[in-house]
Amino acid sequence: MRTLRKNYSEAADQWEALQTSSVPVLYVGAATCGRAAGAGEVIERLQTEIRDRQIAAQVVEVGCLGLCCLEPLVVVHKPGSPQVCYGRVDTDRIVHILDRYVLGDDPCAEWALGTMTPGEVDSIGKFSEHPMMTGQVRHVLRNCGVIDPKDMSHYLARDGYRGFMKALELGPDKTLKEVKKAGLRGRGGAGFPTWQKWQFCRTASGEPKYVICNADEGDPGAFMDRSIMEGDPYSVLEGMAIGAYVIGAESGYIYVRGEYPLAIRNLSIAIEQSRALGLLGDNILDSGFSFDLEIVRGAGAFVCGEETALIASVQGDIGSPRQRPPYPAQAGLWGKPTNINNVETWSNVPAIILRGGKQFSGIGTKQSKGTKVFSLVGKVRNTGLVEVPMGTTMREIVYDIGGGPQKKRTFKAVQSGGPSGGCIPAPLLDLPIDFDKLQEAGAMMGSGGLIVMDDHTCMVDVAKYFLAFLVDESCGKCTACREGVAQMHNILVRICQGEGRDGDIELLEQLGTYVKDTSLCQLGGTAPNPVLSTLRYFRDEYEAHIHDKTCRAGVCKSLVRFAIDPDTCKGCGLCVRDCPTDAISGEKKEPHHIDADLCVQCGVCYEDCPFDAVLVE
Amino acid sequence: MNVNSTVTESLQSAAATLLSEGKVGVVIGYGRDAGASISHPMFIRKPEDAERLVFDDCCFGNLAVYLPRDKVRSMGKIGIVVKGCDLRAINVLLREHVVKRDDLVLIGVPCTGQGDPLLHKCSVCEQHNPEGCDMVVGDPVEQPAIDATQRYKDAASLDDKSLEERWAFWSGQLSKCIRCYACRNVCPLCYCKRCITEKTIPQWIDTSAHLRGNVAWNVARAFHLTGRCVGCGECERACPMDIPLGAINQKMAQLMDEWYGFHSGLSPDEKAPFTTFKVDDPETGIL
Amino acid sequence: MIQKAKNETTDPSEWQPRIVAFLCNWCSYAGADLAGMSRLAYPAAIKIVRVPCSGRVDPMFVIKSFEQGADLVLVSGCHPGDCHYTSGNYHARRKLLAFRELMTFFGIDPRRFKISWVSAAEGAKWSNLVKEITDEVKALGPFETYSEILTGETGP
Amino acid sequence: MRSTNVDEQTLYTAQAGWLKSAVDILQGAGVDVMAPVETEPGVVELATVKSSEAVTLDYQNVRLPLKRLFFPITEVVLEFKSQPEGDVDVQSEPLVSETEVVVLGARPCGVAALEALDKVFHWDYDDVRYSARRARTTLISFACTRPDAQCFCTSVGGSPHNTTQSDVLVYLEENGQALMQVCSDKGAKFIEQLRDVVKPAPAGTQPPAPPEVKEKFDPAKAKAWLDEHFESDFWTEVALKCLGCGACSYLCPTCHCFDIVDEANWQAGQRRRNWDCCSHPMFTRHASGHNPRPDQASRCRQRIMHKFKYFPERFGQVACVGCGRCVRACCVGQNLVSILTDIESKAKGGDKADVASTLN
Amino acid sequence: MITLTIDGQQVEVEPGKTILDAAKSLGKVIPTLCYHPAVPAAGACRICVVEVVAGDRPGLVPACAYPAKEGMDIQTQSDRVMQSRRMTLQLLLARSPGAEVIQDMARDHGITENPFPERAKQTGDKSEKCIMCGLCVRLCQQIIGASAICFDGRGPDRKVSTPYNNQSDVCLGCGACAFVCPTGAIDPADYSPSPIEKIPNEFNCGLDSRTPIHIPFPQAVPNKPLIDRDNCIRFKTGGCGACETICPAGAINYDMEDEFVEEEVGAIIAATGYEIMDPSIYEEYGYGRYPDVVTSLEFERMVSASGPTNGELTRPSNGEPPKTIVFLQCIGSRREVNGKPYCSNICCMYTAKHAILYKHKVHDGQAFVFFMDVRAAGKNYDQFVRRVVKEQIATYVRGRVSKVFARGDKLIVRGADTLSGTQVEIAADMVVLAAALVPSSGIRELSQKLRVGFDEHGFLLEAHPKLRPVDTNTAGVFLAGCCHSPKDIPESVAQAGAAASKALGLVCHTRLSREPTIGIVDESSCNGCFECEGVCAYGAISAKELKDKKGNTLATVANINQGLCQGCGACAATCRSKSIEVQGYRDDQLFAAINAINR
Repeated sequence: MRTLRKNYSEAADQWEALQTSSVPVLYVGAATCGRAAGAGEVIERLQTEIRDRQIAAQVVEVGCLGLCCLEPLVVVHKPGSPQVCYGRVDTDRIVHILDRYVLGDDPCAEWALGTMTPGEVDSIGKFSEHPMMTGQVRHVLRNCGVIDPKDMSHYLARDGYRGFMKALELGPDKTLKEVKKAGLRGRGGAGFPTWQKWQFCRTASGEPKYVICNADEGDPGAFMDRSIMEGDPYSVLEGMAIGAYVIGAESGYIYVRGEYPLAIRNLSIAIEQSRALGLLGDNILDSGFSFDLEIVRGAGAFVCGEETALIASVQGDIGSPRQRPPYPAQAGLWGKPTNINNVETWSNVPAIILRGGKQFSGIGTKQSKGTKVFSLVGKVRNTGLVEVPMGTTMREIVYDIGGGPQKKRTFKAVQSGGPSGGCIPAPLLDLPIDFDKLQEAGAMMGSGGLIVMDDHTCMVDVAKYFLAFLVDESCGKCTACREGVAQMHNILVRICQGEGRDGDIELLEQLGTYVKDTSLCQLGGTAPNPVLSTLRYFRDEYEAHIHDKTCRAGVCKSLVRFAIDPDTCKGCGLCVRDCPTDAISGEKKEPHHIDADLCVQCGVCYEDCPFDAVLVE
Repeated sequence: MNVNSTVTESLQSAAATLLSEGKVGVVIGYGRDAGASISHPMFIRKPEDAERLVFDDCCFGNLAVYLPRDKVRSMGKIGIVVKGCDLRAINVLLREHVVKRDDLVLIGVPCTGQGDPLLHKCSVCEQHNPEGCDMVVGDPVEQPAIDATQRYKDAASLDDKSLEERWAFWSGQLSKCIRCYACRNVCPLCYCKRCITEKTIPQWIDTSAHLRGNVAWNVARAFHLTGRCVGCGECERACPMDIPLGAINQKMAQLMDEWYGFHSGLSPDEKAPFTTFKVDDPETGIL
Repeated sequence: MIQKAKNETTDPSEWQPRIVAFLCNWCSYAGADLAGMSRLAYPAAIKIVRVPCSGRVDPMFVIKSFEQGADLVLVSGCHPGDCHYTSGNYHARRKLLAFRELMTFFGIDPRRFKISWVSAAEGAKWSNLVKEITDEVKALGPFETYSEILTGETGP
Repeated sequence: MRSTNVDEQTLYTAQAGWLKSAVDILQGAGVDVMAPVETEPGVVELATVKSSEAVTLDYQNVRLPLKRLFFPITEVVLEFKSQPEGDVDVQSEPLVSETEVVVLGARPCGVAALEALDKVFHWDYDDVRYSARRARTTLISFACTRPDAQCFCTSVGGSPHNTTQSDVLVYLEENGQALMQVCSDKGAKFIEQLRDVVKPAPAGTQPPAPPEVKEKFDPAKAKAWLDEHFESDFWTEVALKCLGCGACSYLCPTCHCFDIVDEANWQAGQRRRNWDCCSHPMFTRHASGHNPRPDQASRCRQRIMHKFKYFPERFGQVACVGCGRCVRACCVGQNLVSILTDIESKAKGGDKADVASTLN
Repeated sequence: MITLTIDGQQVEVEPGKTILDAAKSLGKVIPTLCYHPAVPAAGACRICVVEVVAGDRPGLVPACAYPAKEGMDIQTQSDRVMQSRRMTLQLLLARSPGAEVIQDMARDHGITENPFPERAKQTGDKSEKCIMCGLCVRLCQQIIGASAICFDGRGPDRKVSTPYNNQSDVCLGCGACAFVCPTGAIDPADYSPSPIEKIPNEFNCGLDSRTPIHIPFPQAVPNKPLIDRDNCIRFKTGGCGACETICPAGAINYDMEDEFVEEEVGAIIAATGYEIMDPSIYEEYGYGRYPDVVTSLEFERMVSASGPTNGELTRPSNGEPPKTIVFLQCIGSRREVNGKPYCSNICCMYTAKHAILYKHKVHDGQAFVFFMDVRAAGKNYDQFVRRVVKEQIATYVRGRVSKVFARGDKLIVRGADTLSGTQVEIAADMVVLAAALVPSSGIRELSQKLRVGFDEHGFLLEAHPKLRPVDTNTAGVFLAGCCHSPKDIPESVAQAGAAASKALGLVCHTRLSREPTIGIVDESSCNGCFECEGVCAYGAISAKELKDKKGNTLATVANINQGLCQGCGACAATCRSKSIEVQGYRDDQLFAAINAINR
């Protein structure tokens, strides 16, 4: 077996050279999230500056570090100094940083988030001690934002593909054992033990076999997979190669939604480079094992995240799920045994093999091992990608990492698991997060989306929102999902419009149970979750909507009248400025007044008021 | 008399060869006596006698008539000189299993016609060069295009008459019949061991030469030759009372031609019209 | 001499033709039988000779009938395709039609020889047919052509 | 009915137009007149005439032999009829009508043949019909003026001017006149009837010399061979090409074989005597199926033997008058004369088989 | 084998079978909509859900698509199941208010009201029938292989469509989609470029349609399906093959060819039955013009429980029960001009029966019978008809009908009541024509093959109407039933019994006695020309060599096989030398017969 020693040493040299570069190196988070925040312009400006001013500095585009609320992020590594991470770096700030820190000695501590490598710079604290980073264990995301995802030597230098090579040495049985030892469970939502899944497929009869990476990340507010693919595509490929080796598959597909062009680009480059190195293709490293990969772009159907629908889509059919069994492990792609795992799962695998399952299983709870990457969004101060060990409580995530609700709002609930998941109310904030606990609470891990909601969030509206999404995304194949979810949505719409009637709640519960029970696939099977879990914890909100025709959160416009509390109003005029219909009037420093005739209940004032003087009546 | 010397010479040598090689026991051909008005049938059994064979324009006889005869058959394999027209009779005999092809060596003679003036049958003959013979002596002759409308002219001239006129004609002609049966006996196809006229118990045909018997006989004769007669004309030539029997045969041949497209004796494999049928055969005049 | 029968002495107006009819056993004979059973009357001038099949009829039977003084001869069989013996009537059709032509050629009145197809179910057709041909032969009168030669006195 | 004595012969001359007068006179006397008539182109037969205009004198010989007038091709012998009670009423055909018949223009050979027939029909049984017909018939022969190559009357004791059995022999002259030689009483009667146009010939009148007919064989010599050669390959050879068609016999003036048939139905019938022919296989076939003359050789032999051996032995003359009809009629070129000359040469030169082969 | 429990009953099924299969084998009925045995199951409609109680992941699973597993405990009627079904039906009702099958099912499931608003309120289409079960799409793609139709849109907007909503060029026009559609929602005519021709179900007089593969009729022998190749997609295009896919016995074989089966038999019984004449030639009765004018045979099918309407009697025009019905007798029968002069024999009786059946179906209906005279000559027949008259099951009107015409949605039957001498008019909902019985088509060909005569109407002829009514003139061929003449069942059964015993009487002997009428060859005169062989229809003539004592062949003559010869005499007529005589029809016998004219 070839060992690629030369390649590794070269990679190590390159990495070392980068780390010990004689010129400053600027790492810019250029994942999609960063670009959305302006990283592209920053890079452009940076390069222009460097070129025009002939600054001796190097720019490296890296993936996402996960601090979305602070994007764009730039890490500056001056020779002899630790790496310093800066947040919210716009085109102005980067020039300042260049001038002040790169060319000067002022580390711009006011923008710095922390130092990322040992050593001290001024008063800048450690990046790992940044509130958003404390409590995180970057296992999956270890390379994200650190390496150049287009440069394979970075990956190799950080022990890339060593897990795969180890697997090839161990042989499939032992490799599988390691996965089993690790206790890795699928990160796509259901949490099925990965080793077992592999085992099924491995022992299933039928040739050839396939492995598929489910990268059809469709939950609103979830972007873990995207970040991984953009920031560390190699780990996905390596994980798949290991899985394929265990299962006995010779080809694999990565089903990426078409909305992720950067992920597709980076994956494609990674595949090309891996092939070039002989890590994909025929007779990999003379081991006798052959494996290659192909990227399939999905057309953005949520349901295609369901594995049978995904397979149908890969086959070129309409992405509709089919009844299981047979499971894909028996009859999947082209009717052959197929193993599907999601991006994060695959990405977990190389480290498990390289470092041993034991190391992995040392993290987490009894039933849920390792870490989980969450995308923390919603009414919370720090949003972004967080990777925490299983068993971390929701409170830790929301309050410690997320920084708690914004303004002076009160936390209301966190929606976990995306549209198919459920909400976890404040009383359950101390729930340690793992697959089973979330399930018990009526939510689910899902792929890891966490949406934080505060007292300005109407739970009925939230349920309506998610159901509207699901109605749209239902494939329409089975009656339960197609009709049932639509009817549930109808009822929610009705309720939100103040037309709720007695029995609607019961009907929703009935329907919800029915849809859950009767649907063909897990899209339908989990679709009622937003309704059922909000009903479970916020039944009073429903009742208020139906009986009192009020929406306390002030969201459901038909049920809301806004008024300004003259006692609290300071007359700051913020609301006047933002009101789209000029319904608010009042002298500065005097309590303002809302003209109910003009008010369209948009709620902007309610959201804007720094003094919470806008009341919902 | 107009001896065809080329044919005659080849014929003689062919016959001599056949006989000397033992391929045949007899060669039936024509000979000519001095002063005779016709060339008569001749049976050659020795090679040296072959030089007596001739072929000229007076070889009227249809030698096929001898083929069914026991005496001739007992001589061994038969070499027979055949004109195209004679061959048709032989084809019928073959078709009717009277002779076996293997028992025959057919010595074809190209023939431009017999008689001076030419016999009618020769003027409408399309078999100047006999086909399907074992050998042909002499050079092929030109086959002139025939005037098909003349083929049945004797019958046609009578067809033009009214029913009464025809009866007048035929009752007169048939009244002459003396029931010598020469017509039958010279016919190569009248090989019956027992002619219908010889059948008693019951008596099919009155043998007396009164018109009743004569009509019955001639009707029977004509009918038994329908679809079989090859038009060699020997019956008419033999009739001592000069009854125009050929016209009758022509009439029936014409019918077979028109109704079934059938010409007798063109092949030994043909099916006689009265031994076969088509579902859509002509059916006019049936109630 | 062969008897010239009663015809000669009879008053022409009361003259009854003699018709010989050869009927196949399965169709025409049964058809005639049906006519009888159905009480369909038809002229008695017709004398039926039953034969197994029209194909059994040798055309010389026709001559024989004329010789016996028939004024008209009829041969009747099954309709084409219906022959009890598959094809007897097809053979009969060829022979008898050719024979009629031969008769015609000799000047023997073909109207004296009829061929018909009458099925076992066609009692009425039979009855009508006999009526028609009887009427026709009555109009034609005695078969002079043949009665003249019946005596056998003509000849060379 | 032998011919009258030559010594008593009387010659008469008939003036031109005598034939017309003769027909008219005989008609007037109620006599059936038969004379040569051209019945169809080139064919002359004896036929009843009402006037002399129908008569032709331009003929070599009539097609059918004269015998048919006395021995018809077919004749009713008797008639029978069933009676109501089941009896059968049998009637002999009324004998031949007694109407007198005068035949004008028979040829001497044909008439001479009657000599042989007379013997047969008066042999062991007197054939009444034949006799009656003979009795009522007066035969006025016309001397033969143009014998042809097939004629051989002289070989069998005849001549173009043979008077045997003729009642009158007429020598036609080119100017329409004729010389008549009365040969019998009937002839005399005929002359008497024609007395207005026929006058006794001037004394010394002699009949003209007959045209030459070459004598081709000697029947006596032939008979000598025949006497010895009932069994001979010669017959096989002779018969080889013979088709047995019977034309020779039917046209032969002396052949007299006949067949008796009954033609009847359930009501009535006739017994008939019809010409027959020993050349036909059926002629001798027994009811058992056995045929004593099973092949054409035996039948051909019979014909020769009968004419030239059996008949002379029985009746003292050959049954052949040399008219040549058989030679002319044969469609395969069989020639009685050459058969007999072959036989004669055989008789002379011993029994040499190869001689016969020339007959082929 | 897999053992599982369904509703407490154990059942064994082969691996690969579904719960539905297992339930079926127990005779349990689980409602289905999107399921068709010919099409791979999709489990889309969810109506067939059953509850897995134990033995697998508990919960509701679709019976049609869920494989049976060892040890499964299944409940098909549990509360959970029934709630689910009811909910499914309510949802489908809202979705597809026009689907009758859903309405019926909902009724059967005790659903009286629906909490869900009809979607039709949005679409405005109350007649929506499609329940999006996708059976048609799956069939077209997976079975027919045409992929002419597909789904368009997602979720509630899903609809069955063609690519780009255009006419589908790949549509074969087979109509299979319409055939399998549980709700009758799809009409291929909407998108097919080729006309859709339904295959009329012959047995039901074309009142409904059938599939290319079909069992001809319920009592068919053998009771097995056959493929109508002219209509089968497989034979037309090479596609489909559904029947082969689903046939558990593997009995479908497209390569089988029709074959001629040759059997040597000793007797043949013709029992080809009858058809009824097409009464549309009589314009006055309006058959073919008015859908509510039907023939008696059509009526028979309509009231049959196995008929096209499952025994429900409705007017073809509007599906309402006919409150007034008029039966017309002697349509075409007993009609000299332009009809059949014979009596069809069975119409009087079946019309009386039909009147009774009608009353069973439409209790408050009124039946009239127009008749010429009632012919009820059979055991208990007259009593039967009298009962119909006496119990006023039908009103018998003696007379003929002159015209049937439409007025509004009624058919006016105008006829004469000859007993009262008045003209009557009846406003009827349905008119039943007792059309004349005629022999089955093809009887002519059959008769020619059997060499049996037939009468002017095509009925096969018996050998003798009184003495041999079962025999034919061809030995060994017998008649039974309506191929001989119109007959009712007892008569047909009696004749069939007689025919069977006649046939048995023939074949039970070791020797066959036959007519002595056969041909005999006179070997002494036979020429051996074998012209006789050419005319012999039976191949009875062969060559025979005559030999002398030494074994030399003297002659080859014809020889007639006495077993084969039927005695037609064609050979005798053909023989020129008159060497063949037919015994019983010898020449001398015939001549004697000819001679008899002189008597």
